[in-house]
Amino acid sequence: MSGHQYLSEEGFRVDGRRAQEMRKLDCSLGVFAQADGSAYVKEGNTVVLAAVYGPHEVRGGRVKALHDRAVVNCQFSAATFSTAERKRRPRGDTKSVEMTLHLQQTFETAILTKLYPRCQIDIFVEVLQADGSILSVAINAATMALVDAGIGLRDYVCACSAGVFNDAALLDLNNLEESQKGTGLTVAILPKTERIVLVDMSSKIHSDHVSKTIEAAIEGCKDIHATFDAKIKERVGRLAALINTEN
Amino acid sequence: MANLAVSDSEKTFIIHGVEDNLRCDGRGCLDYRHIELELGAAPNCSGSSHVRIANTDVLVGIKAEIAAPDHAAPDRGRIEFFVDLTANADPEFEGTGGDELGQQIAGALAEAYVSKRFLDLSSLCIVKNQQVWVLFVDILILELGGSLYDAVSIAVKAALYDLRIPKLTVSIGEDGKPEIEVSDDPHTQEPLAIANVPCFVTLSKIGSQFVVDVSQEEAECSTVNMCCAIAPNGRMATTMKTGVGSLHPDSLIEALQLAQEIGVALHKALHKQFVKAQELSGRTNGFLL
Amino acid sequence: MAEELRILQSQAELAEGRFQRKDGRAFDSHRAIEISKGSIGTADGSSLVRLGDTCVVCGLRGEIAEIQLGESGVPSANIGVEVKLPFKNIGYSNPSEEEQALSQTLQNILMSAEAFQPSPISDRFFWVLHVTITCLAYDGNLTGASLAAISGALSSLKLPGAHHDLELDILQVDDNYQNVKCTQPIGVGFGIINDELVVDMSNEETLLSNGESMVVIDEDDSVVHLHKGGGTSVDPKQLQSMIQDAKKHSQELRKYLK
Amino acid sequence: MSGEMCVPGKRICALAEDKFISGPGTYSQQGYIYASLTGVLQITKQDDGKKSLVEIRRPMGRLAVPTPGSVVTCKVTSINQRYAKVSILCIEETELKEPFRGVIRREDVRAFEKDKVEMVKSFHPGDVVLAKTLTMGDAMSYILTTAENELGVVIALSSAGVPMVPISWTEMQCPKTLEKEFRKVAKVVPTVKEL
Amino acid sequence: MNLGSDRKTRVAASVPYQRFMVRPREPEKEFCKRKDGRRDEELRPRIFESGLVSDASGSGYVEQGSTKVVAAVFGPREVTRRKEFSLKAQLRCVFTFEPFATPGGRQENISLLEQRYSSWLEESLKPVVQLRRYPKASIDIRVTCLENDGGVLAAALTACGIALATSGIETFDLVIGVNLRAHGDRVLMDPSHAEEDAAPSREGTYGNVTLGFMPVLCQITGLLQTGDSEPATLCQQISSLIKIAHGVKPLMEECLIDLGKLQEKLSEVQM
Repeated sequence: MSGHQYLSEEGFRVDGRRAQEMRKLDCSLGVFAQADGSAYVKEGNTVVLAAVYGPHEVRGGRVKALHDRAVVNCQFSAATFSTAERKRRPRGDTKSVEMTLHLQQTFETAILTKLYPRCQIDIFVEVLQADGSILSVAINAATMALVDAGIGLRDYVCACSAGVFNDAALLDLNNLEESQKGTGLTVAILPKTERIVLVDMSSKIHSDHVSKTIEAAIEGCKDIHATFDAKIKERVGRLAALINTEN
Repeated sequence: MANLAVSDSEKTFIIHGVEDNLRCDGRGCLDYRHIELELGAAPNCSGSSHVRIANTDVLVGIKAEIAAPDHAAPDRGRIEFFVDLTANADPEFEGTGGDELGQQIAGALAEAYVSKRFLDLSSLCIVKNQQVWVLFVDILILELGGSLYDAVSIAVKAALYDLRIPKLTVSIGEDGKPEIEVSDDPHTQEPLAIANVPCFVTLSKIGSQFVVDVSQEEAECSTVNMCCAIAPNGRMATTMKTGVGSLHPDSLIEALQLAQEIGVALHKALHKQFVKAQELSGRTNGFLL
Repeated sequence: MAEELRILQSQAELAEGRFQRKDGRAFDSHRAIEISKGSIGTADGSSLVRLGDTCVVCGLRGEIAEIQLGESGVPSANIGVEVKLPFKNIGYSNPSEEEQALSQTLQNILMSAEAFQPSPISDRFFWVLHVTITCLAYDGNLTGASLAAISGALSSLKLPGAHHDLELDILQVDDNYQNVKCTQPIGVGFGIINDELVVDMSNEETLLSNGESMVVIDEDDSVVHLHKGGGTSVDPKQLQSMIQDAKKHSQELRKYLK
Repeated sequence: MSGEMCVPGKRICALAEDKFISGPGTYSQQGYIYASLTGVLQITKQDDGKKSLVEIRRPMGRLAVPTPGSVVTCKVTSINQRYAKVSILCIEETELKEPFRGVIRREDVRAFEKDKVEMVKSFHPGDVVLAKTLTMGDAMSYILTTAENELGVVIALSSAGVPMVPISWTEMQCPKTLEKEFRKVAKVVPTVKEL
Repeated sequence: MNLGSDRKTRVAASVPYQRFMVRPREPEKEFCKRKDGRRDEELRPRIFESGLVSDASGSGYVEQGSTKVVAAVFGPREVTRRKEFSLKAQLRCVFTFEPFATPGGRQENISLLEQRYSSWLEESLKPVVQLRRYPKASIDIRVTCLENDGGVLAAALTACGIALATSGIETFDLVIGVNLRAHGDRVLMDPSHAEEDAAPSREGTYGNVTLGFMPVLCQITGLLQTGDSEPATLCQQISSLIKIAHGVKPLMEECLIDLGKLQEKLSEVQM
């Protein structure tokens, strides 16, 4: 398939979206009781579950502990049935290791690690269904789980993927669009300051289009931020109401 | 979490409660917790289910693939289990930490499903000696709240209930080799006969009583469990003793009989839930949202 | 740990120029060897060897491999050896360096002795022999004991007939088990302690001599492996007497094997 | 009954507090004393003449793990300013097949002037030390003490490689070079057997 | 065939010859007589030995028919794995098949079975050992099957029992492993490998039952049933297995007492 088929002349994408349209975003917080924080994020057909444990004592020997800040420990793992082809193992392959690294770097900047010296914060991300934009959904889910756990963050970290087809920037790529060579990138920003914490582009985009694509992705991130912010405010409001009735 | 600190006095409290047939959550010794069940939880699988028993949360996805059969059984399909204990359930499981327990559960499941009396896989044969359906049953454990074997086996049975395999037509091609055609029509998909599929019923001994569906806290109080795979007709596919304790033969007999009774009742209740869940399948967002 | 102290003591005695073997043997005397052959039914050939306190089980399995077309250079080996040392460390781990080294040595010896010479099945298929050595108890001269065990197992080796139907290109194996042509290498271990040539050393003696020499003799009295590693240096005369001694012993052991 | 060979699980006798006491190698459960080892049964009258101690003696010696209060023989593997690492070779009379790890902390070297202890003047790597188990320690090492007269270095080699002779409770001397070295020396009490 | 050769050892990649054997598929007939002419409840001759592995604290060797299993106990020794402090000893058990031990040549997925057997043995041995007497220590048991002709798990447990009893580690009781094969109305004690693997009977109960039993305390330490059964039948089978275990006990005691006497003599000589 060549590029133009991803965006029809009428301006529709394969799944019927417009170029700048995001997929339906759903999320819920505190889905598990045992974890200190957890979130379930569904973006189109990509479903990610994130759990946060901590801050707690550093596991596996105190050698790893840092005296002035927290250790952020991440794990990215995808269910063996999450993809169309069955995966042989859920984690440990190069892609998961790379994802783990991205998550770790992103959240080491986003979490106020100085608040938790000599501690460890675990972020475990589990992909239940993969339909493109896995990294951005994983980052979004992890952010929500961190908020749910009440861990100090500089700001939300919102991520969105974008790509270029026929000079037009598409937002929030699905699996089909992602599998097209030389298209996509993922951007994560801190929405308040609009500073970029992560750009991951492992494909080829013409240099003229790069900044345009990034800008489009940033717009997408802001959209996501608005949704999340509303969600969290609603949840906090509900919790506050509960506390009031208890008193 | 797998490692839970339960103090001695808490243990005593639980044991005394069990003796009076009253457990911390108000159940009797032989009552299950509420089982939440959802079919079709992973739409990109041939069959899937999501089961939640209090804190125990299990997601199962079955993918059917075509492959060569086993040497030993050329005219039967295969079923393979993989249990992934995610770090979401317990940070201990990070990396390869959960593999040992996962393999143990997968092994027990394989043992329970091995006989064709309980699950007849001959309907999964496409071309004898050459190609059969292989069912990859992938089990994801998202949260641990005790009674893992039971929850996993219920989820697997539910996923098998939800399983639809595309109908295939086999014709002999020009070169004399069979050719397989997959029908595109989703309505020609076939379900699998699961009427006799067993489920695990685990009875844990707390004090002198047997207790079913233990929570994590209760599991800390028991040293020995009888884990029986009971089919809907009351037959047993496999039985094993787990845990670090030992049992007197008399209490073993008691446990086996209890397991049979509970198992039969469980299957009846499950069947009703399956039918109900199927009606709702795909129409709800799932109970995580 | 007490072993550590005992060796210290022996070393002290050695420093004073006194050395005697703990079990009272003469320097050139071997420990009694006990071989039982063919006791494991599932293996194609097997034996159990007790040499003093060293105890070794050897099992053989025949397998079939295909000659690779277009493969240049060295032909692949038809004998594989796997050694398992006294199981101390528990857990699933890869073979230790020691195990790998001994496996390699034994494989080299067996290959150079051409120990396994079955008739080829066809132009395409040939037999491969897998040797597994499990050491149950270790008290010195493991190589010697392993070779004795392999020899014992080889003499009991029986493989079925295999036929390759060229027309239909079908490989078939019947159940007509027959003995296979094998040669049996016998190894003798030496050490030098206090300038004396000591044969068939126990573990303690091996530690004292810090170095073991190995002479392996073929069925037609040719030396197929000679190794002198570490320890005190030897003069050629001693080497000569080693070979003589090894020949004598291998003949005795061969009689016993039959 | 004494002298009989027992296997684990053998019911030896009824447990009567005033007559029989369950000793080493046995355990009591539900009113009976059972053997827990393979070995020879020994019933010895206690000093008070009433009670008898029931025990199983194993000809090959007992297996042991360090328990608080047991005297162990160990070898120093490394030292630093705060503690000495040792490997425990013997527990009481029992030779171990494999060593256990232990540490002697600076404050446990001697009973007085604890703050003036210098580790280098107490132990050297390679010394054989008699020590007492203080606590089970953490997951790795046992914590040992030498803060008694009878505890401390018993065998130490001088730089010439010769065992040194104690000359005071803080010093040892090499008989060859007459060089003196500092140690926390144990006062070895000769046992009856050696006399 | 998967071809090539191992790069390190240059051994040609090969497959067991058993793959190429033409075996006429036997019609599934009811077997009425056991191949070795035994009666249904008759056991195969068994040999118990101890002290084979000299480096270990204790070791046991069991021959049950031609099934051969060696077990060796190490410790109590230091825990090598970093684990939390525990007042009880950790018991670990590792079971392995020798590559030549299984009938029909090397098997591909044997490690899964090995792990299953390892954990079953571990759970069946934990009730036997007085773990509280060895705080912070670890007790390691290595079990190796030299030949599999049925009843490996039972033989392995018995071998572990002998190894523990000779090791000087304090236990509550002896432990004995026994097994049977159910086939319709028939119960075959101590089945051979062929009997264990036989096709299921057309109807009624079938399957293998392995039991670990402490004879004096009358406690079941391990149970594994597979196939198709029902509680009442299984209970009957268990009680007949218990009888068999009581029958095996004197043989085990004899083996242990012999070793004990030998050790006693040895220690007298050393004095």
